[in-house]
Amino acid sequence: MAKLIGSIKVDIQKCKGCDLCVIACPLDVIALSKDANSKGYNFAHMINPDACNGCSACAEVCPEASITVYRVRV
Amino acid sequence: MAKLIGSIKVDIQKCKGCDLCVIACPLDVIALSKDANSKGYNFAHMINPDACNGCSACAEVCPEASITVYRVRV
Amino acid sequence: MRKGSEEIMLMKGNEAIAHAAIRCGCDGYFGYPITPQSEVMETLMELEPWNTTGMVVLQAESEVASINMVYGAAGCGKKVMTSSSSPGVSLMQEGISYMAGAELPGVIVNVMRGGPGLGTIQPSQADYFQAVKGGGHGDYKMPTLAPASVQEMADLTVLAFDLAFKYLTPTMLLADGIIGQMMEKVVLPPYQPRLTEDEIRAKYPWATLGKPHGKKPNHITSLELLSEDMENLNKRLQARYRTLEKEEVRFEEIACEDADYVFVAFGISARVCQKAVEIARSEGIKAGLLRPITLYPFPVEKIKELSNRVKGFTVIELSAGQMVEDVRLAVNGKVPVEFYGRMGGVVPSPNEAFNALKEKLIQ
Amino acid sequence: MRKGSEEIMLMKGNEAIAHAAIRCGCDGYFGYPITPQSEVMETLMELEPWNTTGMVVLQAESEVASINMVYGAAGCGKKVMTSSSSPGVSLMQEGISYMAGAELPGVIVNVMRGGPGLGTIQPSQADYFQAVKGGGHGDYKMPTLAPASVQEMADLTVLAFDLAFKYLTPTMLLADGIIGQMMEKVVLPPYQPRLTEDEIRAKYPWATLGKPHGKKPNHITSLELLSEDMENLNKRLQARYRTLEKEEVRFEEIACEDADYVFVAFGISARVCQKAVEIARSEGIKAGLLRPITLYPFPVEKIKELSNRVKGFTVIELSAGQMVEDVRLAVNGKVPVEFYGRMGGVVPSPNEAFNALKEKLIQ
Amino acid sequence: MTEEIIIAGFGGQGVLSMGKILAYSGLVQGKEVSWIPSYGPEQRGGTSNVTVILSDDRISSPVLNTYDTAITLNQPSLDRFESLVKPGGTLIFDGNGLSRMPSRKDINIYQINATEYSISHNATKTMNMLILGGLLKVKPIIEVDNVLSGLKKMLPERHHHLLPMNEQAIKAGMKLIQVFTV
Amino acid sequence: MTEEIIIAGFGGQGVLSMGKILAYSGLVQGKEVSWIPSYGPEQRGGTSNVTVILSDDRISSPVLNTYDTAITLNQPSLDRFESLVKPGGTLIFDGNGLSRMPSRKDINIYQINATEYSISHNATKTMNMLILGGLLKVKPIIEVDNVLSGLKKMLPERHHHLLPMNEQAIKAGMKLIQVFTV
Amino acid sequence: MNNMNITDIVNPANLVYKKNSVLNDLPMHYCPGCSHGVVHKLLGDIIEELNIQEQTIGVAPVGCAVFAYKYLDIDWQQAAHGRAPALATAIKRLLPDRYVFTYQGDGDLAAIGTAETLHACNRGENIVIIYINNGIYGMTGGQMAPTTLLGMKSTTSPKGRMYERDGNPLDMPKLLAELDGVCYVTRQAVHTVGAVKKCRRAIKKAFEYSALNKGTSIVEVVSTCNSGWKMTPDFANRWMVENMFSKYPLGDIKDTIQA
Amino acid sequence: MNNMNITDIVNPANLVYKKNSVLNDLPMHYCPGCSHGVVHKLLGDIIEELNIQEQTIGVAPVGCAVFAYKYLDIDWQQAAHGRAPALATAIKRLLPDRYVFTYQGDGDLAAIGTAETLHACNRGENIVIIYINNGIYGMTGGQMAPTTLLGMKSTTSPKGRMYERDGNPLDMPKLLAELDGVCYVTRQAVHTVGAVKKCRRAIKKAFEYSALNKGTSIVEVVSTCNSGWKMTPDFANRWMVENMFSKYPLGDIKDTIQA
Ligand SMILES: Cc1ncc(C[n+]2csc(CCOP(=O)(O)OP(=O)(O)O)c2C)c(N)n1
Ligand SMILES: Cc1ncc(C[n+]2csc(CCOP(=O)(O)OP(=O)(O)O)c2C)c(N)n1
Ligand code: SF4
Ligand code: SF4
Ligand code: SF4
Ligand code: SF4
Ligand code: SF4
Ligand code: SF4
Ligand SMILES: [Mg+2]
Ligand SMILES: [Mg+2]
Repeated sequence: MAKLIGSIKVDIQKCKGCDLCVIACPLDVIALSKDANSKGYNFAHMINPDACNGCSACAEVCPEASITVYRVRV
Repeated sequence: MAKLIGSIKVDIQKCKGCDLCVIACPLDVIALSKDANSKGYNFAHMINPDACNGCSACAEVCPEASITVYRVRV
Repeated sequence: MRKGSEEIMLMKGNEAIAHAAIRCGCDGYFGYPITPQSEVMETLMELEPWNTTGMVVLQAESEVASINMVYGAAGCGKKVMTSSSSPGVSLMQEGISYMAGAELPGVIVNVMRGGPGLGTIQPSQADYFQAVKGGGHGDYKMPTLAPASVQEMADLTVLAFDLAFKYLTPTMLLADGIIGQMMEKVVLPPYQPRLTEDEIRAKYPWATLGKPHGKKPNHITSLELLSEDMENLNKRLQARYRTLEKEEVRFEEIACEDADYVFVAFGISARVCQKAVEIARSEGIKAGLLRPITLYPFPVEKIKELSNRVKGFTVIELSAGQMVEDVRLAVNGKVPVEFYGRMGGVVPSPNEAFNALKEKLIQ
Repeated sequence: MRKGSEEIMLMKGNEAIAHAAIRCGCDGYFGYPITPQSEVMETLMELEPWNTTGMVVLQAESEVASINMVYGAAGCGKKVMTSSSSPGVSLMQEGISYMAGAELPGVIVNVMRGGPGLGTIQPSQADYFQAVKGGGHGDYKMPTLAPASVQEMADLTVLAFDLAFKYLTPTMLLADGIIGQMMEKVVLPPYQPRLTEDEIRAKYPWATLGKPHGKKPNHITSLELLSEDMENLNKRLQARYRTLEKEEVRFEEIACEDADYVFVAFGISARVCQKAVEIARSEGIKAGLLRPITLYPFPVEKIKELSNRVKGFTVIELSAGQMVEDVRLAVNGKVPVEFYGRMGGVVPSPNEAFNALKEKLIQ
Repeated sequence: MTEEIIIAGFGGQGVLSMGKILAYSGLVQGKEVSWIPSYGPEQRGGTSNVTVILSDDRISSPVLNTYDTAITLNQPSLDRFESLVKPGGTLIFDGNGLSRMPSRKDINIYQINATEYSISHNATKTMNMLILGGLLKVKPIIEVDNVLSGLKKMLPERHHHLLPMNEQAIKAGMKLIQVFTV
Repeated sequence: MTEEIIIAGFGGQGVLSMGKILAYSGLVQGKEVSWIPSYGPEQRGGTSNVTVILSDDRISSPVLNTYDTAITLNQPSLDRFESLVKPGGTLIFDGNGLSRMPSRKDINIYQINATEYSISHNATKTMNMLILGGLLKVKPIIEVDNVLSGLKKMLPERHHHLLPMNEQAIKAGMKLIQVFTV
Repeated sequence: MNNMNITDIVNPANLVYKKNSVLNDLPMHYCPGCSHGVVHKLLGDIIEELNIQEQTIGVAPVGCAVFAYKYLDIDWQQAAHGRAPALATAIKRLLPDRYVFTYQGDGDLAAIGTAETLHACNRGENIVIIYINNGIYGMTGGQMAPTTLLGMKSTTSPKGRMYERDGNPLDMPKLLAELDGVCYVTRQAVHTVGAVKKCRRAIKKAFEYSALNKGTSIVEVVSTCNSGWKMTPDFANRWMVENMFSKYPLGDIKDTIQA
Repeated sequence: MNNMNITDIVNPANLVYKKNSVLNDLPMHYCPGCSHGVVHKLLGDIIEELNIQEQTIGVAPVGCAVFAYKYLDIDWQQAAHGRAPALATAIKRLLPDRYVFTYQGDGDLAAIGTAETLHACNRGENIVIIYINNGIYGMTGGQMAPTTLLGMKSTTSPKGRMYERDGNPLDMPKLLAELDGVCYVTRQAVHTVGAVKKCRRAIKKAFEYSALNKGTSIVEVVSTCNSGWKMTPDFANRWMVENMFSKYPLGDIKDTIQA
């Protein structure tokens, strides 16, 4: 069976750490980082990159359009 | 059989000769006079006073409230 | 300015505005009825310019809507106008301030009536302050033209558009009920075609017509987050006002060369004073009349100059005294400046004006 | 004025207005949010005066609605107010003119921000002309009070109501963003009970509370069909304005007794100038400050008097120069009147004010 | 030459259009003209008036306090304007329904019973032309031909067939007008 | 004595309330006080600052161009206000996330790593009290008791149980602050 | 023939209809046959009948009825164009036991006053709104109103209202009836005796409801403006029946109290 | 585990979601998690998809979205508070082949701009109205809006909106749907992936319809204002689902084109 594997790229300077992508991700790929960006926001990053299937849920709900999603069928 | 007989009094200075009472009267009691009041209006008056039954239709529709109606049952 | 057929017509001042607007290539009119100027829109609706020049004429739901429609259309580089009378113009003050802040051209006609409040529909000049000092909020100035005849209702409509676009500013035609309602002879301005979109893009590159490919988008706005930026916008505006004050002052002098006493009056009051000058001269008093055509920019230099050679000024207005302050500021104490006015819609007679001169200034 | 508990509190200028209104027996507030004054309504909603004094507080759908609610309530002899900031106050101009024409008391607070247009929310004083010359149509004047501290935000709110009812006129509290937003110490005015209906009927027999049996009805209106009648209304108003000008001028003089040079400034600018006076004195320049508290009526006589003994005036405003015209009108050419201003929300520093004095006037 | 005229009457009496015809006629005759109506709600049911100035020179003030000629078509108008005629000037009044007649001795007064005439001749539409005729009779400021051209200018094409009727009315008015002696 | 202070940082860092506590404390201590916030949308996500003046005399201008003391809680604030400290004045900064350190030599500079401390001690709510403690250590303009009374005045009754915690934070801040040498 | 002569009949004892005492004797400035007069009369009737002359405060519009305050012997305020509901809101809030009503034209209520009207209704102010819909701006000389019918001529639609330019006629009461704050909306007319009587009852109900503090009551009166329409009063009435009533059908639109 | 590493995947060839090109790179000034950002993104998506970037003119409101013009790379005008529909009316009348849309908050559209909105819709202006209903005045710090729910707290209703004082929340799109001039009214949200996708389709439809000259299209987006509501973005979303949707149910309200 073909499997979808994905990955996201977060523009961490634009991210405001709103947590909405974290909640939207069905596979718990994302979390907010302990580090802050130059605006003081704890940005989103993948904590579980291997689980990502590139479904784009996180990107769809991101208010800052700061997530780019990639996906390959393997 | 009891009969209703009526009469109206027109305040000819307030009357503006709009003709609405003339049209409203079911018994063709009223007409506009050839004479004009001090504002230049041809005021309403009874031309057929005996026909009036005091139904008040004329008074109800008069925009100037210039008609008073009297009625007796005889 | 006058070309083409020089047909002399007879019409109301309000009608002349409508005709002149169509002829000078106006793109749109947005307005709401109010006496004594409803004939402006009525004439436009009668003339149906959408069938000829393509001009849009729309009755808005209010004066607030009208002025904001003018804002929107002006933002597209279009030549647009509205007209109203005093209470309606008060409702436009926010919009006018926005236009000033966004540097948008547009013509606002105020055919003034007696105030304050609902007042009367009779003629007045008591919105002078509102027009020239700033009825809306913030530091802005608005070129303000004061027609004194039906001919000028037409001519100054054209000029108002020219100034509006030259200085990117809302511009006011400040008339009064009489000039709006009276009929006089008029030769209408020649037809000018409306600008094409390409012409607009070329002349007014700031216009929002849709952003061309690869170019930066245009933004019509009066907002700045940082006060420093907002101050810069204000400095730009103030610089423009200084140019206006230098270049665009217009007035008419009548019998001022040898005058000992000068009336200062605009609009219908100037017409009244013109007769008062005749009366004065017939009584051997050397009177003259200075009639500001631009109320802003005000003929400050002219008055300064006159104040060096006349014995005094009499200002006649249909108000409690508004323009007289600008006369006093210009005269700066050199000679007496007296005032006579009637209020609430009453128009003084030429005799009254003459008496004011005689009693307040000469005796 | 101060009685009762003299508790010293710390609060924002906007909050002080709300507290003062409740305490002086205000019957109603109608307003629409806008920065930098939203705390006025917010504080009222927090304080819930309807549970204590019975005061009504209502958020309206717009500033146009607010001012017309004020009109309606004022017509019933009630002590009512609204507050807004520059763009919102522009929208009230028709309503204010109506109140003036209908001779209705009421308080309008304008916590000015930088214009024109949407501008900035930073402090400004560029609505001076709008307030004192007449932003609305027609010949009216509006008592205009300029608080320069949080304490005055409270005190002048009370005074504004007093003037409004004494002269039957809309009255403006003209503050700026800083005075509205800053916290300072304040002693709030003592509680005054709201008037009962019987008291209103006795004091304000014109109020529309329902026509008592056998009496003539009351009409609140600004309409007159005949210009002669409208002129009479205007004459009545003008007479009242002359009284105001005679009786109600208020100002503060700081170090003017021996001054060679006098700053004229109001509101936050006056606070800045006060420090500039200190700087000047420390450099051996005899500077003083005249701070108009009433912008209308303007302290004309005081300035005339000063102009006989000082070498010049420097006017500092958060605008392109508005009050300076009134200073010039009062000085009438006797000594130089110089101006320095910042625009669009920028506040000059004491040093800038001092330099303006030194460079423009003294050198 | 300058002629300053006020015409006043009830709203419905065609006062404004009478003034307009006069103004258009003046235009045709090459004069400077000005026409100022009383405007506004007082027209509604109330009285209405119009000031017309015809002049060979540029008209300075279109606003006047006294008139060379006053034409009054009802009592309130007569009461208001009789006193505003310049000494030596002219007053023309319609006698219909008057309870008080004019009384000045220093002006020329003419009566024209145009209302009565036009009702009895079933020609109320041309009543104002009657009066105009009367005016031109006693004050021939405009040539009748120019009045007709003026009327033509003013009326939409579709009403031009009415012109002969109006010419007749002018002529009738010239006959109808009478000197009135106080 | 007059002390003119600016406090600046991100919107969420409690800058305004720190200023408020200072102002209330001044009130308790019988001083004249003024407190001016930066207000408006720049607060949203952006930086925010507050000017506090404490004085024994009537305060003339509450608007200042230079300050006796600046407290900066992030890079933009440090960049903006370092230069506005009067020569000989005081700068207190939180070192969290800074890429450029203060560099003036004519003022007294102190570092207080309140952000770091409060995160590691799970006490972000009292971070501003830490800094206040630091300020009072190097500039004892207000007595600590008066700060606590000021806080009490400012807080609604239901929050008064938090006072001891705040007192502790002040004391911790007094220890945390360090001289910073350029 | 009867055996009484007129002077016998014209006798206080036989009086069956007379002008109510709330309507003043001043002649009204309206054009002959204008519906405003009839509605004024009905308001006077109701105020007299409910005996609330001393508790009633009217708010007059800008429009032909601007002088309404001269004709009904009660306290009145004259509002800026379109703002009557804002005035009435404040009056009623400050004097909750008074009867407060606005009297507005279609230009006043449905054009410039849209926001004030809608929001007073949405807040459920306990006031009465009398809405005279004559499909035109009467006062200013017959310009198009939001209510002007398609094809109907006015001075600003000399060839008739056009959908493409001007949109469809606006039925505000129908919209307002959707608001929870509104308890009673009815559409009436005054062109016949029957209509006048119904309209009187509707106005009475509206005043009675407004005392119940259940929200706003709106009585629309579809009216004629014979001057603006350039018709005789009688013809205007007939034109109204034939043309206005299909767009503005008479009858109750909402009644949450009775229902 | 798969046998690709991240750098293999993160490769233009594998791109499935990226920011559209109409949305600028400028960071937006909105609070973290604010719905405005999502709607801006969707507008950019649609303008890109329909390839109308050069024909589109936006009108920004006064409200938190006042700076919308900084974020979408098209021509924009910034309107006075509430007046965006008046601007859009004039723009569209003068440039009938352009796509003109307003972007308005609930204070802007449903309070101060009531009249301009209602009349633009009644005239059937061929524009799109994007209506962000977050039940509060975000920009000015969280005051009550006409749309604020009963009991909902705001800085001007600190104990919650009260029916007696403030009336019921106002559902403008429902009212506007009654007008003949309006062809499409829909209510959407952007709190979940599904909602975002639906909302994108609705906005696309509205733009497409506006080119048909069949009247006004309105897309309401029921939104959160986590700052004004004083909630985290996630909690605000959940609160919205539980509380806002019953008063403002999602879905199409009117569609005269499809129907
Ligand atoms: C702010 C303002 N705008 C316009 C006017 C002019 N005006 C007076 S009445 C009116 C409309 C009247 O129409 P309507 O409300 O339908 O009343 P009607 O006269 O038909 O009874 C207008 C536009 C005004 N007085 N004030
Ligand atoms: C005439 C005017 N009144 C008031 C304001 C202040 N103001 C700015 S935005 C706003 C309301 C914003 O609320 P909303 O429209 O719901 O937009 P949001 O910020 O919630 O997106 C107000 C009242 C203004 N700028 N102009
Ligand atoms: S949704 Fe976007 S802004 Fe929010 S945390 Fe995720 S990446 Fe950051
Ligand atoms: S693309 Fe899907 S699976 Fe991957 S992080 Fe985003 S939401 Fe999670
Ligand atoms: S009372 Fe009846 S019958 Fe008599 S005149 Fe009037 S309508 Fe006619
Ligand atoms: S209805 Fe009244 S005003 Fe009209 S004609 Fe009859 S009496 Fe006269
Ligand atoms: S213009 Fe129309 S509404 Fe006004 S009074 Fe005349 S008929 Fe009535
Ligand atoms: S205040 Fe509310 S609407 Fe405004 S940006 Fe923040 S969350 Fe969004
Ligand atoms: Mg009407
Ligand atoms: Mg909102």
